[in-house]
Amino acid sequence: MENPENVIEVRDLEINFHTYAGEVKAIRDVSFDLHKGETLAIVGESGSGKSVTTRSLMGLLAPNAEIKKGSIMFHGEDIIKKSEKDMQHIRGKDIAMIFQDPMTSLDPTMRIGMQIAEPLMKHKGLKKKEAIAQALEMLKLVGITNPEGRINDYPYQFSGGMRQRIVIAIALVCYPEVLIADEPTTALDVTIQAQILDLMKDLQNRIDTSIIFITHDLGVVAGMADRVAVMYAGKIVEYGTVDEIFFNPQHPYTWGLINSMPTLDTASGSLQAIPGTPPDLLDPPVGDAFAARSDYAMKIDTEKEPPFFKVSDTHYAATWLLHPDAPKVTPPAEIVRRQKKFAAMQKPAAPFAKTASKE
Amino acid sequence: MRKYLLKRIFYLFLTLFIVATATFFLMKLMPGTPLQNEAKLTPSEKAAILAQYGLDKPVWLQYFIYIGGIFKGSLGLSFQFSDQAVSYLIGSRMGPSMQLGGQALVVGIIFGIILGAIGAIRKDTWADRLATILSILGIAVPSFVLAILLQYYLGLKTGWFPVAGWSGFAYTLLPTLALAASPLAETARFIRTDMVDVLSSDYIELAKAKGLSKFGIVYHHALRNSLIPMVTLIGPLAAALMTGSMVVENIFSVPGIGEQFVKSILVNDYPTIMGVTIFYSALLCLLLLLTDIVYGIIDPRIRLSGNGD
Amino acid sequence: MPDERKKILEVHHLKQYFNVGKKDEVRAVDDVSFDIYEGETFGLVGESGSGKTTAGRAIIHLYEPTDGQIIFDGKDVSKLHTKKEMHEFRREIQMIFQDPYASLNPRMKVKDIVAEGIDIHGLAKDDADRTKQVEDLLETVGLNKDHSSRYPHEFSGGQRQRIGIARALAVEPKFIIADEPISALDVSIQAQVVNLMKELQVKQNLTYLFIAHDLSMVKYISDRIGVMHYGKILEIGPADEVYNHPLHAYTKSLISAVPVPDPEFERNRKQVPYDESREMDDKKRRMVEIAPGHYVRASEDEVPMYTQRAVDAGLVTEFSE
Amino acid sequence: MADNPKDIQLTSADFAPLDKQAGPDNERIAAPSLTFGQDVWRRLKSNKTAFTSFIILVLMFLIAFGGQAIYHHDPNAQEPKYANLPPKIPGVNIHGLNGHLTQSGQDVDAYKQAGAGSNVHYILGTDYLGRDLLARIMYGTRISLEIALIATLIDLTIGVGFGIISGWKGGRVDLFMQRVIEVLSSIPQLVVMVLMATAFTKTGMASIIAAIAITGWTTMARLTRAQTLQLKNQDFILAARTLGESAPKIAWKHLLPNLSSVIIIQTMFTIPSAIFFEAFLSYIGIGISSPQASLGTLISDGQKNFQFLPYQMWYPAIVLIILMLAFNLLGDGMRDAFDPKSKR
Amino acid sequence: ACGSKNSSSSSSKATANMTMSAELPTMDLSKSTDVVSSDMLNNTNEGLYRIGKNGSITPGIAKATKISNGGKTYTFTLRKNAKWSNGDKVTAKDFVYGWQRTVNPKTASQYAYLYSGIKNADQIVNGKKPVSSLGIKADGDYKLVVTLDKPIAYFKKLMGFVNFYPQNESVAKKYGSKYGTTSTAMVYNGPYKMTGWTGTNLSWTLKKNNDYWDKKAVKMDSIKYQVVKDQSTGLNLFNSNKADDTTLSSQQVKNYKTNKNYLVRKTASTFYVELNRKDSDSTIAKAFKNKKIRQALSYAINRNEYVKNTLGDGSTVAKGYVSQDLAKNPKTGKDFTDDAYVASGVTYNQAKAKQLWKEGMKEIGETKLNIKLLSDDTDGAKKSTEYIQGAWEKLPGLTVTNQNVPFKTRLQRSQNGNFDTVISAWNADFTDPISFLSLFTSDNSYNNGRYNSAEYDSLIKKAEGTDANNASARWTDMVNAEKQLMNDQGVIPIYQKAEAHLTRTNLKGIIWNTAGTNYNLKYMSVK
Ligand SMILES: Nc1ncnc2c1ncn2[C@@H]1O[C@H](COP(=O)(O)OP(=O)(O)OP(=O)(O)O)[C@@H](O)[C@H]1O
Ligand SMILES: Nc1ncnc2c1ncn2[C@@H]1O[C@H](COP(=O)(O)OP(=O)(O)OP(=O)(O)O)[C@@H](O)[C@H]1O
Ligand SMILES: [Mg+2]
Ligand SMILES: [Mg+2]
Repeated sequence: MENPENVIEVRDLEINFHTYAGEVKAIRDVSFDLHKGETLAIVGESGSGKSVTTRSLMGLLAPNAEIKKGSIMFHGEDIIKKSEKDMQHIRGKDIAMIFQDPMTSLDPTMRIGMQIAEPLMKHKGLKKKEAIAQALEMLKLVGITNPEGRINDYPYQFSGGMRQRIVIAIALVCYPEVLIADEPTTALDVTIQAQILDLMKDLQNRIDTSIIFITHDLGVVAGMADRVAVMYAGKIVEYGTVDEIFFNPQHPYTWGLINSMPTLDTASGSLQAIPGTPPDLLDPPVGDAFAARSDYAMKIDTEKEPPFFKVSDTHYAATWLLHPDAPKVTPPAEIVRRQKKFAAMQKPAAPFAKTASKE
Repeated sequence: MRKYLLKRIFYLFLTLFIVATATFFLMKLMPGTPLQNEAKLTPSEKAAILAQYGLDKPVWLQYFIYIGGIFKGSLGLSFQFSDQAVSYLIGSRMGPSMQLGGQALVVGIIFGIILGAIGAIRKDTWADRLATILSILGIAVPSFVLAILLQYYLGLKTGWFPVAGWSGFAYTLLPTLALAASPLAETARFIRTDMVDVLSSDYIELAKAKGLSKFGIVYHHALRNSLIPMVTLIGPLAAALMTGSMVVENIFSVPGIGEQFVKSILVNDYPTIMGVTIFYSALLCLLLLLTDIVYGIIDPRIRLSGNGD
Repeated sequence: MPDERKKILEVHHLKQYFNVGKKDEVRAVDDVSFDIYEGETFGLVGESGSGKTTAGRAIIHLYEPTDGQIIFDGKDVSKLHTKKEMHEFRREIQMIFQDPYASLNPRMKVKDIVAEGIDIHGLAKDDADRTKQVEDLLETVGLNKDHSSRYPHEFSGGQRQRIGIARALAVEPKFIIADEPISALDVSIQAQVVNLMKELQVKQNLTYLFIAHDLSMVKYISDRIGVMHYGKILEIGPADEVYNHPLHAYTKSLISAVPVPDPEFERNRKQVPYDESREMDDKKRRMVEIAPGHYVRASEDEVPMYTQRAVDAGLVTEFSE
Repeated sequence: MADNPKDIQLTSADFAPLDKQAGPDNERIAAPSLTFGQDVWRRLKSNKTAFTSFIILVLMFLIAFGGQAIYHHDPNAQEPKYANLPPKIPGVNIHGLNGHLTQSGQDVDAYKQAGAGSNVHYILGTDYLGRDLLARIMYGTRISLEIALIATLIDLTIGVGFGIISGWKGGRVDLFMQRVIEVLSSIPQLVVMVLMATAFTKTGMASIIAAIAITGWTTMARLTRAQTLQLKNQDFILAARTLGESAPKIAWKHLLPNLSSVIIIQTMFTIPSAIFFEAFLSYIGIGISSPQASLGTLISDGQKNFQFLPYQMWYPAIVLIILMLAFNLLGDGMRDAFDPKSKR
Repeated sequence: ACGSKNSSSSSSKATANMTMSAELPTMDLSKSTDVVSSDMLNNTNEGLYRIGKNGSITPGIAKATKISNGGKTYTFTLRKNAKWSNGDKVTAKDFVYGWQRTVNPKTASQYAYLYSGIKNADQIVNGKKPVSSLGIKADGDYKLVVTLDKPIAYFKKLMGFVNFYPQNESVAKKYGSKYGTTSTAMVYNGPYKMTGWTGTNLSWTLKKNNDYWDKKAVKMDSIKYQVVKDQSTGLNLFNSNKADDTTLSSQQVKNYKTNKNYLVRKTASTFYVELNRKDSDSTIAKAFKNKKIRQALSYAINRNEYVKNTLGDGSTVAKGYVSQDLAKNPKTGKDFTDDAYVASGVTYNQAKAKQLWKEGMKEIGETKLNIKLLSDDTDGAKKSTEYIQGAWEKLPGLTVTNQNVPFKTRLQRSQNGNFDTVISAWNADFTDPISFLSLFTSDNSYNNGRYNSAEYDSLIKKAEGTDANNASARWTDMVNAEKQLMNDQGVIPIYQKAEAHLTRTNLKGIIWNTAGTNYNLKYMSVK
């Protein structure tokens, strides 16, 4: 399965947390690839394991975490096996990260210029002066007006959106190969969010990094992602290109997600909520973890874990509904509508579908 | 900023005024006079002597004279040291106390920070536990016990340090050590708690994600952020060191103000007690004010105008 | 088109300033007027810090308004002087909070949280009645009675929010202020709460002031929408109209920024920038009814421009003026 | 990924739709239900240091308050002829526990010297009046703990009450109350002590407690005020207000329970500092008056003979140190246990 | 800083390091009230006489003395070679100035009462007469005439007391209110000069005074003083050779009793219990008026055991109310306490105590008595109260509550009669039994327990009046008075205070007196 196009290959990852109540099985057999230059979005409910997955890529798991199984290959080497020292050379340089809350992720007592320059000094061995000069460039790049005048300011002197730009500048200052953005805009207003997202897209084009983008806002995913992985209860339940996920979803959970959002067209009537709450990962249910909340659950779902069924070369989903013997079900109306649209999109320009999505 | 400062200074004087008034009247309630050998004087002799100290006047008049005196920098005459001005007494005894307090503060804070940082970085390891126990011992061992142990073992038994007295830097070492224990402990505990908090904050996470080494994270981010709130501790700590040194000064025969304060209490030298009380209060208030100002200056997040509560 | 429906809440020129007279004076709510009709949902949207929460809290009388009038059910709220009147008011108007973690006392059991209002207003005959009411309420919000003896920290965000709703419902209010009740929740859970609120509205004839910054959700749940910015309401109108044909430039910009879960749409999305300095000139502005029931905060010279926009959008015919 | 998922052989029964009612409960909470107290207790138990401290404290309380039921020696019974005898435990022949002393450089049997019969033995020796040191340490610990407990009670009533009112009322009331605290905390505790000693005409328990009562609660008041300021804008307090709850009830039902962690932690630090304050007063001679004894008086008495009768200082000092360590470590542990950040 | 390591190295300089347990509060001769200042002043200044060994009167500035007018006029001839350390001559005017300054109410001297008996002194102190009317006149530079109101038997001894030393007017005027507040704001005419005292610090030095008229007799070059309040510190300093003299605490005494440097210095200070005959509680007053009860309380105290085991600081069992080593029979040379010894007043006999107690209680018709024992809150006082409480409570039906209060409070309460029993202490100002005995005359304000005996009063009156010039008759009067007091058990003496010292044996020639100015270091030397 080794593919030179893949920057990162995650295989069979299993991560547990030791807690007083027992083992929290936070990541349960997760595999995925990150292609060069793409944006991979990971969506899923709170607690589904998005952050833990990406943190394992950085080697920044909490002390009570234990990687039970699996590998994370980066440039042919397994990150899991690397020492803390080696990881320090990768973090910030090859793999960088943007966190959710711009208000708290900057050191309140350090001038922002220095905060941006820090990775340069660490990884590129630059002198402070040179590093600050480059930091200034970076500030310009992320669209801070009057960067010369602001490079010596402290974080509290910036608004939330500005701070998030600075956080992005820090992440990008070493031109990392992989950028992990863990809900980078959740704390921001929609208008600012739109600006930040545009900025990220723009920067990605310039420095050609691969992005793993975590969010639970499907709208954001639709705008940002090339490919999407849907996580539920510590597992990836479906992955595919953004069009495939939005217009031809297969997993009932993905249906539920899309269905529970009002869109421009959802005029009235009621939203299709996913009932209940996600399972407790202390004691994950047997079979399909989503069964308890699914309208389409079948007996087998409570007995056996569904494997991935291939939908297309790029699209897989782990639901028994795709088993050839499974009865055909009608997805919710909204999904049917989307699938129709998908079919329409496929027919005339099937060969271009993929390129189109790449812009 | 100016307005804030003026307000603070006004409050400072208000506080001192209340303290002065309160202590004055409370002291008036206490028995005792400047008479050393009261047991041997006749009443008329006593009256004559009291008149010399102005103690024959009505209390309210004494009060106004006293408060008026404070504004002129006079705190009255000591009962214990005849004819010695309390202000002179305080002035001449302040030096050694300040020196010891200052040295102990520096020693305590430096080692406290080290101990606290080790505890926080190695949280929940044996190193943490050791640092915790060490620092708590600093508070748990009474200073008079620690002082006599130091004097006996490091002074007398080994002869490394002078046993007691006050004539040169060497004489300050043991008292400094004895005094430093509690600021060390408090600093260590403060830093540890604070740093544990800081280390779990988002910006430390970001620093980790930058690929900084553990040392880099602690040195560039965690330490600075824990040290800034530490400033708020230094004010009271410094004040406590000046007042708390009485035991140590007593044991090491240091001519300090703390030692004198206790003596004044034991011999009912009210002018000195009042004087020292006002002096302590002034010192404490001033240190707290300074602390706040310094805090405002060094913490970029806080602007003085903003925390005028 | 004069509205025949009953106004349950009238807000007239409400001002809520903080730290009045100090250097850090904040005009959190600055001359805001709007009405809410019985049985409807009024959505209030706006950026963070625009004063939505403050407005909500001022209405429920958690703050003493700096200026203006709040008339609830025909009574001026600031004139409720007796304890009894205030008590009554507190029963009729309730609030649901944004943060499901901060809004439940972590040291109280769910049943005591839900029953708090029942206890205060003495709505239960006896203990058994109290328990029954609590259980009914929990069932109403989709939880079961086993949950009543647990503590808040054991629940997920959505469940907590439903507990908060049960608490508000316990005193059988007429009017509920929901301050961003879903912003802290997962998308899939948001729908649960929104559906529940809609359901309750019908069943119990509730009126909502629904505060949010998520425009799509507001549009979905609201009958009318008010758009707030810098403590002022810039535009009020029927939800569909405001969403589909915004008149004010700020509303336009806000709506253009809302991400839509449709990759195709997103690929073609254009964000409309907004120049805030326009609001900052010293012109006198007031709410002007541009189209029926559709108000925009405008100065006299801007009115024609907005009218034109309304005409372009087909909201009014040219002659309606 | 799955090699050939389509090959998995399944029967049509497997695909039968699941009965919603019989299916798994989707609102289930798997974790056992823990009250706040249980949760704290659990975390405390898992913190070995804190738990050991807790056990030690319980033991010390038991011994201090109930020990005399087992060790029937009057702490005030004098036997001047047996003054200053070192510890002697029958059958133990370790220097320091066998009744021998080093006097003027010579090892002497102090018991023989004092003419004590072979049946006379004091486990921890005697003091200058020939009183049983073990009994006195037990008694002293009790007095020290009593002082600490009363100080704590005052802390709780005055400090917490003051803090809550100050924080809740805000504005002018708060400003005034803050000034009161400021003034009180800028008078040295020692001065207050002296004043109290005079007011009560003698030093002792009452004056020490009064001194602590006047100045000791300010920290508690500060902490509760700060916490109240934070809490009062919390949504659950606002919710209670919108329901029409009265201020005292809010304080009782909502503030206090949520302040409890701060209060308990601070208490863990108030207790040792009160014990310590008393010890310090004893050293300078204005502590508990005889024949009452506290750890402080015992240590400061012992301290004077430290070079010759080290046991007279060490034993009470060790008790004090253990007490201080235990309270502080327990306090630390409590803080960790109460702190939701360290929730695991 | 720490110069001569060991004073025994008798190289070029003779130095010694002494310790003091309290600060030096003043060097003003008129204002000295405490032992530290009186010791320092006694060695840096000199009056008409210097008190030598065993209270003997040795020459000072006075070369010759003439007593006339029935002991009411003293004419002193002063030596011409006496000089102040600033070079001025010591003249009769200096005495006149010094004395007048002390009695001047403006000076507020607290020892002016010692002048009582000198002509007009009392009136001057009370502001009724001008200072100049004091009975002291300079007749030229070297002749001094003192007039008394009545003969004072111990007048010469008084002259060795620092408050009667001469003072240099020009220096006193120059420094004004600063006079005597530092070692430099003072002038010296004694064996030593003081240096290094800032007025508030804890160390200073006595240096040989080269202007002293008898400087040949002075062997020490310097004597350093360090205030050490903690006795362990003192011992540690001694053991590290940083001090040549230190006082010992009881436990230290126990361990150093056999040390060659061990030395006990008795003081003219007796600790005794007073029983309040005017107690507000009539039962207690009644009880204390009963002699058997008073005696029972005395017999109950095992002074030996207490002094040895509990106090252990070198103090001795009181032989009576007047202290030992204070005064000797002018004829036989026997100590006053031997002449006036009444065994029953100070012995321990538990059986007898119980018996007397029972009888006494029966006489007053009570079975139970509840009394309070008042004392200071110092260490020693606490020990005493604890001990006495323990001892008394062995008497059937007696319960004792201890009250340890600050010194001044204790004084106030004793004087106001606000006590049941109180442990008091008295220390003599000068080496004469009258300094003790005058206290228990019925009208004395310090007779706290209100002991009232006409016999006693008349004996004291005789000793101070008619027999004042007759040494042996006066002696007999005083002995009888003491016996009377003891037979009545007017007070219950407990112990005589002593200081246990470690004083390096190579320090010679230190003269110690139990009363007045304790130390005379003029002849001190190191071997
Ligand atoms: N340190 C930890 N100890 C115990 N459990 C943990 C720890 N960190 C994460 N978990 C658990 O692992 C699971 C996955 O957490 P994760 O943070 O990856 O979720 P997420 O998908 O990022 O959610 P969110 O959208 O809320 O950020 C959750 O059930 C969480 O409770
Ligand atoms: N008690 C207060 N004291 C001072 N300023 C306040 C207070 N409450 C709110 N403000 C300020 O008033 C403004 C409006 O705040 P408000 O909370 O109403 O905004 P919001 O629209 O609810 O924002 P968000 O979407 O972030 O909840 C903000 O600038 C805020 O800082
Ligand atoms: Mg996450
Ligand atoms: Mg808000």
